This record gives sequence, C-alpha cells and structure tokens, in this order.
Amino acid sequence: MSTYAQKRGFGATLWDYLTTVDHKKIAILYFIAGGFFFVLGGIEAMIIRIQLAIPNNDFVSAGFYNEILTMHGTTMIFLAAMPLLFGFMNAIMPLQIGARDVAFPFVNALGFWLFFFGGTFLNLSWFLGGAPDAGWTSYASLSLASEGHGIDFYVLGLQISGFGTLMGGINFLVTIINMRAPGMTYMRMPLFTWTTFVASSLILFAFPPLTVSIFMLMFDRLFGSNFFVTAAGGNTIIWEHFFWIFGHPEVYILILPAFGIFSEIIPVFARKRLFGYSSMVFATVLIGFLGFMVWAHHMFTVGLGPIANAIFAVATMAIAVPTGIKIFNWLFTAWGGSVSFTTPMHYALAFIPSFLMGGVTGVMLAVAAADYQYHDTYFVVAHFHYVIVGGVVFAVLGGLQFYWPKMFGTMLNETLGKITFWLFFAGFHLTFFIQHFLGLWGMPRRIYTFLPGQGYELSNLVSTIGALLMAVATVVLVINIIITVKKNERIGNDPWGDGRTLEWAIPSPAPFYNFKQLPLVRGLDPYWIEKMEGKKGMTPAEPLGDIHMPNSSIIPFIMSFGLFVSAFGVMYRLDYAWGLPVLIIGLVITFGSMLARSLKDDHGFHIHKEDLIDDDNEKGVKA
Amino acid sequence: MAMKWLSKWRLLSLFTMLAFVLSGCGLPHLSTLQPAGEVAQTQYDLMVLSTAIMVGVIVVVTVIFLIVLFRFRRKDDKIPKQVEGSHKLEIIWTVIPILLLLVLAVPTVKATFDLADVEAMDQKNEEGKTDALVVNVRANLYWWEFEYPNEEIVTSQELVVPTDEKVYFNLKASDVKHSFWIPAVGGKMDTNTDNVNKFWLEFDSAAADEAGELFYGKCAELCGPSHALMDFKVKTLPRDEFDQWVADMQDVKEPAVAQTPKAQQGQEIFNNSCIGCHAVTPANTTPEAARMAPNLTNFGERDYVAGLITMENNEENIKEWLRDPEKYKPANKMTGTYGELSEDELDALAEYLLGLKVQE
Amino acid sequence: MHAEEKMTYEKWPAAPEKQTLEAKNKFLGFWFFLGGETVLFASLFATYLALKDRVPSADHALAKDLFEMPLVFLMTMILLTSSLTSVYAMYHMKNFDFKKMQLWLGITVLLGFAFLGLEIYEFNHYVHEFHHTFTSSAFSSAFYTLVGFHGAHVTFGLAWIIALMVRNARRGLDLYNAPKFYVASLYWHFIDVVWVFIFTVVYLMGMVG
Amino acid sequence: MVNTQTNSGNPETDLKYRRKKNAEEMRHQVISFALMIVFTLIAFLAVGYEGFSAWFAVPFILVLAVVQVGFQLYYFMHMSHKGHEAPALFMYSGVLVAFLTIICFLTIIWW
Ligand code: HEA
Ligand code: HEA
Ligand code: HEC
Ligand code: CUA
Ligand SMILES: [Cu+2]
Repeated sequence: MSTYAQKRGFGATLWDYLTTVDHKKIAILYFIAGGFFFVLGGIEAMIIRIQLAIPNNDFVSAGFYNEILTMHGTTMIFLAAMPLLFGFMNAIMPLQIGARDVAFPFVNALGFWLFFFGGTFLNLSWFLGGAPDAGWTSYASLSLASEGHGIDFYVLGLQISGFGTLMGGINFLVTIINMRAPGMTYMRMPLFTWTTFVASSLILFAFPPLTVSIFMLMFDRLFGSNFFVTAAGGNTIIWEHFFWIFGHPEVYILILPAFGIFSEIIPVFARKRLFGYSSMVFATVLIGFLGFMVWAHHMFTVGLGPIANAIFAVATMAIAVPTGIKIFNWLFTAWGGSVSFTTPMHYALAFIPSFLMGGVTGVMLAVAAADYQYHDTYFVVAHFHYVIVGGVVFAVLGGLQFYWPKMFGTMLNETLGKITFWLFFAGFHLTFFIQHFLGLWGMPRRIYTFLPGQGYELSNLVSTIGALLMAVATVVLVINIIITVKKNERIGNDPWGDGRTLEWAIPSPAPFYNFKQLPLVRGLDPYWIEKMEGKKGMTPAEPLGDIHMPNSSIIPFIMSFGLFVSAFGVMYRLDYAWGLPVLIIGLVITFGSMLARSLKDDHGFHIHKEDLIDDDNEKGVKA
Repeated sequence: MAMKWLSKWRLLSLFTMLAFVLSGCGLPHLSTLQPAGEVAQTQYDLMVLSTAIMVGVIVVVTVIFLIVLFRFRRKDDKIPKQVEGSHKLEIIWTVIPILLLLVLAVPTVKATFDLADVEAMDQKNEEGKTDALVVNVRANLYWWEFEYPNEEIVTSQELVVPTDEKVYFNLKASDVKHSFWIPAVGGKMDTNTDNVNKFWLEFDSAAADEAGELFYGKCAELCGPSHALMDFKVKTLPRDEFDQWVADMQDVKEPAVAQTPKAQQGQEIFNNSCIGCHAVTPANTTPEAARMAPNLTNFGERDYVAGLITMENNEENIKEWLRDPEKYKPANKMTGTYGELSEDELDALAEYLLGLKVQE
Repeated sequence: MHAEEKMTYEKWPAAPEKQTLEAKNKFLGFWFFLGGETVLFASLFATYLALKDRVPSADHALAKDLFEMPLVFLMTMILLTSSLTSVYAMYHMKNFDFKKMQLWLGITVLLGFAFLGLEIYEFNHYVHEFHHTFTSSAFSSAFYTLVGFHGAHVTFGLAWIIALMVRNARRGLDLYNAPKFYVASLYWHFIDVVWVFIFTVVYLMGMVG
Repeated sequence: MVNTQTNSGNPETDLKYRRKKNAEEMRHQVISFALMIVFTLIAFLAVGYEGFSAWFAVPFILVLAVVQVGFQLYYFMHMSHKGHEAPALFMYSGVLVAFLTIICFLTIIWW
C-alpha cells in the first residue's frame, strides 16, 4: 500500500514519484517539469535575441528561426507558465482551504503525466525532422502549407497536454467547491484559491475550442479533411477564431493565478489584510467573465469589418476597470502597512509598475483603428512580455521564494534571491521597453532578421543585452536552489513570521495527510485570527480520527504513455507501415489501463488514529 | 581605400540612426510616428490620445506606489491597523477609469468606421469602372503584385501611387496568409486566402517629399522563412506624373526589344528560361494563376532587386540574385527553377533586365 | 459509512449517488465535464454551420440532397427512448432494485446499438450514393466530424455502461458503484441532448434548406 | 461523511414515503418524455409540411429543441433538484460561451 519510509534509494524515490497521487508531490513534479521547460524556452529566447542582436545576422537560418520562435512561444505558454502555476495550485490551494487532498488524486496524477508526455512529444520534434514553424498561433494557411511533421508534433503534443490541463482544471474546481474545511465559506477563501477557481473555470471553457480546432488541423493535415482548405470550401478564419476564443482566456488563465500569488504575498509582508477583499474577488470573476468576449481584438486586421472591430475594441477596454480595481487594492493593502522588503515582496512590488505598463499598452492595442499599426509588430511583443514576464514570471519567481519553505521545509537564500531579482528586473525592462519603439518604427514581429539602415540596430542590441541579464539571473536562481538543497536547514510552520492563511498553520513541509484534524475556520485569514488571539495554532473542527487516503497508482503514467505512443502512430501512419499498428497499440494501452482502473476497485487506505497521535511533530507516519 | 570609405559611411549612418533614436520618431519613410497620410495621421492621433491617458494613469499609480515604497517601510514591530476597505475609494477607482475609457472609446469607434469606409469602390461609372483609383494587391510567397484593374496594367514589388488622393485597395493572398503594411502611410490589413479585404490609404505629398518619394512596405504576417524579407516599396507621384506613368505602361503592348547585342542575348535567355513565370508586358489579361512571378515590365526603373534594401538595383546585384536567390530570400519560389547560368549569361541577363524601362 | 459496505434495502439512502465525499466529487466533476463538453460540441456546431454546403464544385451533394426524414426520425425516436429507459434504470437504482436496473440498462444498451447501426448505415449510404466522403469537401468534413463525434460518444457510452454492468453483475449495488451508474446515465442523457440539436440543426434545418 | 437523508425516525414509513416519491417522480419523467416525443413530432412535421417557409420553420424547430433540451436537463438529469446550483452555473456559463461561438461563426466568418 503506502510507501512512506523516510530513507529510500533512488529507485524507490523514482517509483514513488511515478505512482504518486499526493498533490504536494505532484506539485513538485510540475515544478521540475515546468522549470525544465522554462529554461528550455528561455534558451530559445536567448537564441532569438542573439540572432536579432545585429542586422543580417546568420546565427541561425531563417527556417530554423521560425522553429525556435514557435517553440519559444508554445513552450513558455503551455509547458512552462501554466504548469508552474499548476504547481502552485497543487502545492498551496488544498492547504489554503484546509483539505486533505484534491478531489480526484488519481486524475491529478493523470493530468500531470498527460502534460508531461504531451510536452515531451512536442519537443521530440527537434530530433525527428524539425519543430513546428508556424508561430504559436499556427494560423491555418501557413500551418497547412508547412512541410515535414513539425506542425503534427504541435497538434498532437498540445492535444495530449491539453487533456491534462482540462482535467487539472476540473479537479481544482471540485476541490474548491467540495473540500473546504468547516467554516471556510466562499468569502473567506484566500485570493489565490479564488483565482485558482476562476482560472480553472476559464480552462474548462477555453480548452474545448482549442481541442476542436487542433483536431480539425490534425484531420486536415493527416486525414485529408478540408476544414481550412479554401479550394474545397474550407475557411482559415475559423482557425483564427477558435485559436483566440481559446487564446485570450488563456492569457487570463496565466495572469489570474499570478494575481492570486501577489495577493498572498503583499498582505503577509505589509502585515495588513488585503484591502477590499470582496471587490478583489468580484474583479477576479469579472475579468474571467469579460475574458470570453474580447478574443477578436487579436484579429482587428483580419477584416472582420468595423462593427465587429468596434464591439470588440470597447469590450476589451472594459477589462481595464476590474484590473485597475486590483492594482489599487494592492497598493492600498501596502498603504498604512508595515512593509518589509523580503525577496518575495520585491517581486510583488516590482510587479505593480511593470504589469501596469503592460496593461496600459494592452488598452492602447484595444484601440482598434490604432491597432492596425501596432498589430504584428514589436509593440505587441513588448506588450505581452510586459504582462507575462512582469506579471506571470515575477509571480512564479516571487511565489517560489515565498512558498519554497512550505514545499520543502527550507529557505531559499535571501541575498541570492535579491540578486536574482535585480538582475531579472533590470534585464526585463532593458529587453522589452525599447521594443515598444521598434514596433512603432515599423519593425514587424516574427522576422528572423532585419536589414541594416532602418534604424533598428542599436535598439535590438540593447534588447539582447537585457535578455542576457535575465539569463544570468536565472542561473543565480539555479545556484540558489542547489545551495539551499545542499544545506538543508529546516524551518518551522510559519517561517516568514506573518503567515495569515491556513497553509502556514501546519508543519513545513506539510505531512502527507496535510491536516491531522481539519481546522475550524473563523474568518478571512484564519491563521492570523488565531495568532492575534494569542493561540499557537488552529482550533480543530473534528475529533482525531482515522484518515482516509488514496492509493498510489502507476496507471496514470501508463495511460498517458499510451497516448504518447499512439501519437507517433497517427503521425507516421502514412509514411511507414508500422504507423497504424503503433497507433492501435497506443490506444489499447490507454483504453486498457482505463478499463483496468474502472474494473478494479480502489478504496484507498486509512491511517489509523493511533499512528497519528504519537508523531505530533514528525512528518511521516508508520504505515 | 574602399573599405575605409565604407566604414566611414557606416559610422555616419550609425550617427544618423542614433539621432533618430534620440528624436524617437524613426525614419520618415518607415515609421508610424511620422504619419504620411490621412490614415496614418488618424492613427497617430489615436496613439497620442491613448498615450496621454496611459501616462496619466501611470503617473497616478506611480505616485501612490512611491509613497508606499518610502513611507510605509517597516520601522518597528507594531501590527498595523487591519483595514477592510473603503467604499469611497473603490468607487473613485472604478468610475474614473470608466470615464477615461469612454474618452478613448468614442474616437476609437469613429476612426474604426472611417477607416473602413470604402463605398467609393462600389460606385461604378457607365464603363463598369470606378472613378476612384483602385489597386488589387495580391500577396505571394515573398513577392507582391499590384494590379490596376481600371487601367488594366500589372506591376510588382514597387507600388506606384498618386499623392493627395484616396487610393483604394483590394487585398488577397494567393498561397498563404500575408499582411499588407506601409507603416508611414497607414495601418496594415491582412491578405487572406479566403476573401478579398478592402481598405484605403492616402499618400501625403509633403510627407512624401520628406521621405524621398519612396515608402517602405512590409509583410506583417508570418508566412514562412522569408517573411522577414517580404518587403516592397511605394513610389509616390503627383497625379499628372502618375497618369503619365500609367500611359507609358499601357504603351507596352509587346515585350520591348533589347537594344544592345549583349541585352539581346539576355533577352533570348530570358525567353527560354524565365518568361514562363515572369511577364515583361504589363497587361492584366493573363489569368492570376499563370502570373507566377513578379512582372518585370518596368524592372529597370525599380530601386531594389526583389524589394530588398540591401540589393540596390544594379548589374552586380542582379547577377548576385540570379546566381543564388536562396542566399537572399530563403525558400523563395524561384530558386532552382532555371538551371545553372554562366557568368556570361548572367552579364547578358543583367543588361537586358536593367534595360526594361517604360519611361525615359 | 464506508463506500464498499454491503448494502441492504433498509440502509439504502435517498440519494445514493451523492452519499460519500468521493461520490459528491464525482457527481460535481462530471457535471463540470459536461459543461466543457457543451462548449466542445458548440464549437463543432459552429464549424458545421460555417461550412454547411461549402463544396468545391457544383456537382457535390448539399445538405438538402442528402438527408432523408424517415431514417433520421427513426434514429431520433430510438435515442430519445433510450434516454427514458436509462431514467428507468436510475429509478430502480434509487429503489435498490439491482435486477431491474440492470434490465433497463440492458434495454438502453440495445437501443444504443440500434442507433449506432442506423448511423453506420446512414454514413455508408452517403458515401456510396453521393460520394459524400470525409475528404470530399469542407461541408462533408464538418458534417462527419460533428455527427461522428456524437457517434463516438455513443460508442464510448455503450462501452462504459456495459463495463459497469458486467463488473457489478455479481455484487449488486453499493455506495461505491451507485455514483458510477448515476454518472454514466448523466452521460447518456447528455448524448441525447446533443442529438436533439443535431437532428434539429443538421438534419431538419438541412432539409429546410 | 454524515448521512444526510431526512429521517422521520421510523425507517418503515420513511422507505415507503421514498418509494412513493420516486414513483411519483417517475411518472413525471414519463410525462416529460411524452412531451419530448410530441415536440419531436411537431418539429419533423413542421419541416415536412410544405406550407411553412424556412423563416418560420427554422426558429420554430430551434425553440422546440431548446425546450426539449430543458426537459432533458431539468427532469432527466435532475437539474431541477437542489444540490445542482454549481452544475447549473457551469452549464449556463458553457451555454454562454457556446452561444458566443456560434453567433460569431454565423456572422463574421464569411464576407
Ligand atoms: C498574461 C498575459 C496577458 C495579459 C494579462 C494581457 C492583458 C491585456 N491585453 Fe494582451 N496579449 C497577450 C497577453 C496578455 N495580455 C499576448 C500573449 C498577446 C499576443 C498574442 C500573440 O499575438 O502572439 C496579447 C495581445 C493583445 C492584443 C492584440 C494585439 C495585436 O496582436 O494586435 C490586444 C488588443 O487589444 C491586447 C489587449 C490587452 C488588454 C486590454 C489587456 C488588459 O487585461 C490589461 C488591463 C490592465 C490595465 C489597463 C492596467 C491596470 C489598470 C488601471 C491602473 C486602471 C486604469 C487604466 C486605464 C483607464 C487604462 N493584448
Ligand atoms: C510565458 C510566456 C513567455 C515568456 C516567459 C517569455 C520570455 C522571453 N521572451 Fe518571449 N514570447 C512568448 C512568450 C514568452 N516569452 C510568446 C507567446 C511569443 C510569440 C511567439 C510567436 O510569435 O509565435 C514570444 C516571442 C518572443 C520574441 C519575438 C520573436 C519574434 O517575433 O520574432 C522575443 C524577442 O525578443 C522574445 C523574447 C523573450 C525573452 C528575452 C524572454 C525572457 O524573459 C526569457 C528569460 C528566461 C531565461 C533567460 C531562462 C534561460 C536560462 C538560461 C539561459 C540559463 C542557462 C542555462 C543553464 C544553466 C542550463 N519572445
Ligand atoms: C518558377 C518561376 C520562376 C522562374 C523560372 C524564374 N523566376 Fe525570377 N522570380 C520568381 C519569383 C517567385 C520571384 C520573387 C522572389 C521573391 O521575391 O521571393 C522572382 C524574382 C525575380 C527577380 C526580382 C524581381 C523584382 O521585381 O525585384 C528577378 C530580377 C528575376 N526573378 C529574374 C529572373 C530571371 C532572369 C530568370 C531566368 C533566368 C527567372 N527570374 C526565372 C520566379 C521565377
Ligand atoms: Cu508574407 Cu510575411
Ligand atoms: Cu487577448
């Protein structure tokens, strides 16, 4: 049954992680895989910047550049940013609401492995004849014309990892609705939980259109259908709509959890409750809602006509209002507070002006008639890196520093953390600020080189230098992590001293059953409330009893592996005789393991209360 | 000696470029910040308006931010008052942004409709033609074709337009999606594979003067390896000179006969290897599908080879292009379609091509 | 109360599908999944509507040439009825009557197979009579994808219900498998919901022209 | 989890009562099924009957479909019962996105 001994060999640890259904371990898996893909996407970004450092450069070839560019965007969005945020959701959200686990531990593991195999499949394209090269948006006319199997890797890889994301989303939704501790009403949920909730809803409704359109692209490329083949009556604009019906909510899927992380960091280090909690919640929901009605702002130049453009322009602008509410609420949380400048707080504070700049250029882009100028230029590149790096990446880096103790029981070094911060911060602005101007001076995006004499030389060089600073910052972060793991200095429940929410009330790292007794929640910031009343911890809401836990299982891994195998079959079906059999074998593996899962009862196991009592301050349990 | 001159020239251009960076407006023939026509002007005005609003927002947030940064540093271990929120403040920062956005939204909607007004294209006179000047733009993998349906002529790579009047465009793509953009003159519009898009531009004569009568145009939609190099140029002429140009073009009914023996040799090679794709007559009677390459009728009058600003149109560059187009535009559709050419043949072709002119 | 506990009629709760926490989670999660499926099918419908009758040349069959009322009517009746039979199954599940539940589920499955058989016949007919194949036009691609996705759902639903019936044939109802039956029946109803729109939007509107 | 069923204290009457409730509900289900069949018939007839123009028939059969789906969801799938607030919220959100998508594809895909 359970394998929770303290010291284990590598093989056993590996097996443990391959079969785990524990949300905290799955979180670590998400961090490892997401972190790896972040570095990969970052290296791709460096290649982009080196190529563009000087005019007429030939560091990479034109075709290869397009592959790098596509993989940078795709990797960063689907394989780095989202999984890293999923890591936080898994690691923190259940603790914040006082849950023992997520609603579907098995599905949680399945979600991770699907993402992992999807991402792996996508990246294998580098070694198997070339990566996708039609941009992360993969607009249909170009992606149908693209030769080789690059786009097929894109289609199949994203399909597989997309299923994983969808499952993760549903899982979080149910967890939040059904598994809250006694007293944890909706309006007492920490903001990170709220943003997880809204982001998960966005996933639920945004991924199906992507699924459908990716299916259609796959059918067109591999099975001879004609959705996007204009000669046979098809229409490529369909793809664009689907992509953005998904794609715009997607950017809020990224930014909302980031908002959530900052909403946790700022109150802790300002020692003040979140200003305007209910309007923060309301703004989050409103952003999610409006996020579905603005997608065509990516398509102003497609020729949808002035009516559609005007409607979508105005709708887009509306999003500035709830976002502004959030910005001001954060500022006024710190206002009147007692602000301590830790590394996480550095990121949180730097986020405000940085994201603001990206946000206001977003509103400028929403001016449809002016977007005819901005669209597909470096102005847009500047906009979205400002919101994504200044918002999401800062949140990931700040959140990592902030929650590291809760996840691993040690503290990342603060000095090194601040060095990372300042390098990253400076590099970020240096890289992307100047790009606004490049765009306005007429430099299109997605160009593998630029010709001399157009006034782009100096600015591009500056941009490249900034990017290198970000790389150095990342290296410092990696060093910091290595040092911290080596040193292994253990810390207590509430290492920052001012933790407010439930996760800080339990040991670091949390025991695998999270809460020995479910806590009784008496208000917003429950742990803070207890501390202010002089108590040491939470009041339990239930007597000590047996704890029901799910069994670990290798099936999620096998199920995902089956799809991974069949993807090769689908792709090579027309090229090689072995394609079809492989396709079938893969599906048999997947559906077979699905069947096995549903036929074999899995009732989990119980930790007996006797085993709990005597290990008051230890992590493990004798199983 | 030549090297030295070159490096000096480079230094000079670096300085001028620096000057532009400092002035922040970019180059007059390329930058959206130096509007050279009504459309670009409208858009520029919107940019200025929105930037002003945004700077206002940034200033307000920055002031609050700085106060937070300096006034509320932790000094002691006291627990600050736990404030729940403030309705008054909430209302302020909900209502003010709404007002600001309204100020922005109204001109946005107006401009969006104005720029989409192409009614003049539908008003046909008794000949079934429009009184307004119409250009059909067809985007192809890495080259542009400009057809003047009323005038019944075709040209490529360099769009020729009259100044100070509205020019209307029909836009489409023949292979994959591209996007037609002349930054200094107005925003872009996609050339789709599914439909024909319409819009208009206006080229201001004074601004054209400053830009040297030649604007840079670009493809703004990823379309393959040479997307970066899918540039075109726009030549602006006063209306009467434009009419003259049209008349000169229309005069070419048959391929012009080369004058010098060398050029005649070139023409022969051309007729053997190239004419299958490249036309040297401007008539728009060949069906589009058969117009597989840039029309070269007035090639000798173009400023650049294949639209590349690094390839000024001279003998050396033409030969360079013909030797290996792949080197200049990766994955272009001409590479490898016409066999090896000897140096001699290259000379001949270059001379022939340079002689393809319609105006004196 | 443990889920795997042996059940008797007296102990059987009023809402067996939502008795344990696991069951509540499954119930809610499945509804959310259906919310996502709604958008999935909407995307397919939208594509179909955008590509309806878009064919490369005039000699291709259009919607009004293809569809025949009697067949569609029969398919509709069969599927609608199967929705009712699965309601009967759940009725008996609530009354802890395992045998009858299995019986009604069995009828549901038979009806499902009948529907599927007709659909296969129908597709075959289009291919052979009209050369309306998956690859012949944008219209045909959209048609087969929409209706085929629905057919795939029917197939999956059948496999699922059969697996449940076989797996639990000997042990009867308990609180562990009751939510499984319930959720499978929700899925079956949802398939019917989609079909209502398919017969309306694709077939009937196709025949109207 | 605690047993949440209503309890009169007397399991006998309780069960009887529940049985009766269930049977009653089943009767409702059959009625809604009958209505659905009728709606379907009307829809097919409306299309089969030559006298109606498409302008009438199409909206008419769409309304019938929506009503019928309402029956499926609220009766067959028990969305009318309590405990379905979250499912209802998410189904309606899904319908909203679905609606936007379809409207868009009917209006701004072709020119
Ligand atoms: C995390 C990601 C993220 C976020 C949060 C946003 C946020 C916003 N984005 Fe951005 N966007 C992207 C990621 C993101 N975007 C990406 C990746 C692309 C390019 C995709 C591609 O083509 O590859 C893109 C492209 C993009 C375009 C298309 C440009 C083009 O291709 O032509 C547009 C156009 O409207 C736009 C608008 C906006 C707006 C209005 C917001 C708003 O949400 C911003 C709101 C925030 C503020 C406005 C600041 C705070 C507000 C106040 C302080 C109140 C007062 C303010 C005012 C009154 C103005 N974005
Ligand atoms: C989450 C999203 C995300 C993130 C974080 C980033 C991060 C970065 N991006 Fe990215 N970008 C996109 C999403 C993102 N980008 C998207 C969607 C596109 C559009 C794609 C398209 O058009 O299709 C794009 C496009 C894009 C372009 C435009 C290319 C073009 O149009 O031709 C550029 C150019 O400068 C760029 C640069 C960068 C840089 C310098 C970073 C930096 O912030 C990266 C910083 C990270 C690192 C520096 C880590 C590297 C680490 C090391 C190097 C460590 C050394 C290694 C070891 C120790 C092993 N990006
Ligand atoms: C398969 C058709 C094909 C053949 C044969 C062909 N070309 Fe081309 N040519 C093209 C295409 C396509 C382009 C545009 C390339 C681009 O810009 O991507 C082009 C561009 C050019 C240009 C630059 C045009 C401009 O307006 O700047 C010249 C000059 C040229 N070709 C000359 C020749 C000559 C001379 C030959 C014969 C020896 C030839 N071509 C044969 C297809 C062809
Ligand atoms: Cu054509 Cu880019
Ligand atoms: Cu967007």
